[in-house]
Amino acid sequence: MGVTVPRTDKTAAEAIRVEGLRKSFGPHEVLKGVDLTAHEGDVIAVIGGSGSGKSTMLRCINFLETPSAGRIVIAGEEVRQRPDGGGAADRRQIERIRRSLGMVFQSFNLWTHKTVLDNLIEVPVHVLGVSKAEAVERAKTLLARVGLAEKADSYPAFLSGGQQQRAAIARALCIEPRAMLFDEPTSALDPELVGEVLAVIRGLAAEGRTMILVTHEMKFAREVASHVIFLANGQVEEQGPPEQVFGAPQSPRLQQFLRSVG
Amino acid sequence: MRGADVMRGWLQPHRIVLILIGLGLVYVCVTQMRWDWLPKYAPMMAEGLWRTIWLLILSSILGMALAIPLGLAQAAGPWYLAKPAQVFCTVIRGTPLLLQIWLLYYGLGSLFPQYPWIRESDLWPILRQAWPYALLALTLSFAGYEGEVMRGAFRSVPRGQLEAARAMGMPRHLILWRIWLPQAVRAVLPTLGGETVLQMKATPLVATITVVEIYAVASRVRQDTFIVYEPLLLLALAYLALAGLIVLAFRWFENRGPVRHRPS
Amino acid sequence: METLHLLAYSPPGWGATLLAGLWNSLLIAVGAFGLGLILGTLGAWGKLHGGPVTRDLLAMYTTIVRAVPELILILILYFGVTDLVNQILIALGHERIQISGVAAGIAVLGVVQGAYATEVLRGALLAVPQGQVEAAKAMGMPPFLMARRIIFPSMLGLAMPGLANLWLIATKDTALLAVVGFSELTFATRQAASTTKAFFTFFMAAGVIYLIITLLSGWAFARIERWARRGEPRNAGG
Amino acid sequence: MKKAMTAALALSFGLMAGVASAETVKVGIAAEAYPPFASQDASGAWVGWEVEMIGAICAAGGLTCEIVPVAWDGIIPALTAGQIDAIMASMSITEERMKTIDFSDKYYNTPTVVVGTKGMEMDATPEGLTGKIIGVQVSTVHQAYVEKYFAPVAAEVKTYQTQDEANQDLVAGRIDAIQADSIALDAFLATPEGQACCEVKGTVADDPAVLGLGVGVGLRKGEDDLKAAFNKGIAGVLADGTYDKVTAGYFASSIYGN
Repeated sequence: MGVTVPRTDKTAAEAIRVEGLRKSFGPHEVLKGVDLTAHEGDVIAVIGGSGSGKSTMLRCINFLETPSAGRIVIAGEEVRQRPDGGGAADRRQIERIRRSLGMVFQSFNLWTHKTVLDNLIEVPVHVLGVSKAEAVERAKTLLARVGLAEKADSYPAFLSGGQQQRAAIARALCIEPRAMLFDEPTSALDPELVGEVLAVIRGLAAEGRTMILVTHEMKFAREVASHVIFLANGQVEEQGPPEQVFGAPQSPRLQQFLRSVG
Repeated sequence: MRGADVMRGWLQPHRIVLILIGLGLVYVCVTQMRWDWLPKYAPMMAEGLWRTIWLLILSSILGMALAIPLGLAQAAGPWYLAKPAQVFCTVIRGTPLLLQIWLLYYGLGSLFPQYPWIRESDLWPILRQAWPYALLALTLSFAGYEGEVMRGAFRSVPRGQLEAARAMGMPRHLILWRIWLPQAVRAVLPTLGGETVLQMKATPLVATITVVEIYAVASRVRQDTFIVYEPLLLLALAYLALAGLIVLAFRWFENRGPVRHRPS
Repeated sequence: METLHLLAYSPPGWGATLLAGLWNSLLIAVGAFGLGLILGTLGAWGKLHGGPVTRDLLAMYTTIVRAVPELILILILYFGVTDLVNQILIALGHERIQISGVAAGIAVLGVVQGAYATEVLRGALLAVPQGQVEAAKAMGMPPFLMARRIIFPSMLGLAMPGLANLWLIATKDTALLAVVGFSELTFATRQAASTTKAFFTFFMAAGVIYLIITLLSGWAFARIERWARRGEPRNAGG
Repeated sequence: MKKAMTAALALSFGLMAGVASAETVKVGIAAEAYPPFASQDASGAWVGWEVEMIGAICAAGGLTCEIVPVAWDGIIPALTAGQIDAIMASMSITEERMKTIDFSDKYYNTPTVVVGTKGMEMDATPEGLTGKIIGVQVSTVHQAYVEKYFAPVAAEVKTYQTQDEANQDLVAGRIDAIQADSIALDAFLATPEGQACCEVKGTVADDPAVLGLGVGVGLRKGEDDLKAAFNKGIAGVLADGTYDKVTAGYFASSIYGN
């Protein structure tokens, strides 16, 4: 299924490719064969109603959920899976691949027993072997970028939701990922805090970072995405450039969905 | 899980193997160990078991009756009631029961010769026996632990419910009796079974002050016959069965209570 | 009381003997608590991630140990385990070994503590928010590092009240070793009391010592818990 | 974590492997005080006639001995389980015990008496003790004797972990009489409490099948070398006068018996 979007640079290298992804929870099949390709510099927005499988799809990309079937290829390297479908076959490979994908969660998931700064330097220092001074310096730069320089020594629980999510984005950036995965990054936030987080994501998009963004913010998706995918019932119902998907929706399902989110 | 599901849950292949191994062990225990003492001591053991049971039941009921005012005093009482109650609970919970039992039995006993009138009083036939001290020590211990639990339970009842009752002009004792206490008791009910098992586990300590309950009988068998493991194994089995009965009894009791709708 | 001089440190006071008993009690309590933590960690891990056989065996272990009085377990393990170890050694052609009272006490109480610790740690492990683990996974943390740097620290605060309780049980359970004649604090107290007939003085003194241990460790555990929960907003204690 | 586990294992094995050198004989005594034979003084040291005698007999038998206090209640299992190698805890040589363990020759033998509350009408016969509450130390020959002769007529027989506790309950008035070794009870009657409350009511009729053939060293069956060494030690202290010298420090006359 070729992706033909004007803003997508097809000549750029492939960053993420998903092929024939299926996922069942018990008897319930959530994903029924999803394909998706993100090239370097793509910003792909995934939209759809609740239960459409968009979060599950995102979590299958870095194997937080184990796909029931299908292939995941990150930067040309396929994730080797156990033949019985029990997950990634090679723990070291999946760990290395995960470190090339920065994930941002709906509920932030900052480590509550560590200060913001310690959250940022945890993986660089203890997994990547970066020197502590270097990691701290880099973390401080990133915190300044997301506007949290003065919160470095606070514990996450003492921050507002918006501040926590900005810190979580900075944490994901700390491992210098090739691509970013956003799992509904603003849906746990109070409405007045959404803007500050979107501003940070907008900045990252403008930098040309590769991103897959699962979101409910239609206006934002239309603004930053290079490509939009509408999931319904575990399948890609419709996709295309944002102007097309939002401006001239083809399928009745998408039309109804866009009316309902207004 | 009900009926067939329960059976299927139990009869997984590894369970069957484990059960067979268990039955094998039981068979070895029955055939290879010495049980010839059993007929002679069985009546004594039954009597001892009965003594354990009534000590447990009586001390739990009395202890709980004492725990309610102790908890209430700490949760809502004026300081001159709250403080002593708190000290009592701390002291009971902070010292070994064995020490408390010995203090009550031998400590008080050492005072009798100094105060001859004690032996002339009408209470002497009771005071000279060991079980009142055992019962007292177990009761105070249970009261100390449960007093702490009740304090939390009284505090856990939402303030708003009490305010609603007050707003409707309910008198204080009625609020306590009809609103506060029932909810507090219901809050501790799920943990009470476990607490009673703990109380059961404390009962053998009274054997050290000459109360002949089931542990004392088993010790007696060991001392008479020099058979060590068999009486202890039987004893462990008896306590396991007793613990099982306690848990079942409380579950039955809980299910009979009003149905509670708990979030999640 | 006219018998207070019996508490003096040196003879005719029994102070030194009581303190030696206290030292034994603390040694066993610390050892048993530590052994219990090790067994509890293994047990909790086994209950959550072990195979069906492991889980069934662990369920039997925790059920039996928590339903049978400690005193009986102490007697069974005290006589039985020593006997078993020696029979195995002799069968293998070795000499009998002497299992010291302290080692036996630690082993016995440690096994009991392990059963309770299994449940405490299992509960705490289950209570660690899944998101904390996922965030670490998503960043490619290896399992052992994740256990050490993320899971263990965040379960510490949750496990602390249960562990504090276990420690208090450990200190008080050492008194049960008095019944097998091991010279810990309660036994030393009884020895002193029955020799001098000053029952009240000695039992009270021992009670005060236990109480001091309880209060001190309560204070220490509260501090550790506050430290372990340093990342959480101070919601009303209690 | 792995390191901590290894350390803990090493520590526990280190503690357990307080492996005694083969020559050291672990002599078990009752951990509970049994004056004047064995009790602890205020400094925690063990003192008494039997404690001195252990030293003397071991020396004369060419043994290196170490005293290990064990709960009286579990002293025979402790011997058979190998926690101790010998029992010297005023344990009478009886048929019943011979089924489980072995004994050396006797090293003392004293009569058995009944002590009761002053002024209370009783003697050391079943008739005299009818309706009385009798206290006795658990797993002793005295318990066996009381069960056989007095239990059918007594109001109650109470058993105690230690003789001291039985004495204490007699002082408190919870029981009317106790039966025990005459020496042990003499020592009790010499204390102010004993003097104030109680007196000897008489010596019980002898029954060697129950009361035994005197006090000997309890040994595991089949350890004949050790038994021979203890017998040699006992004979030695009797022959060279050590026995009488030690005894003179505690008692007015010999307690070896006939």
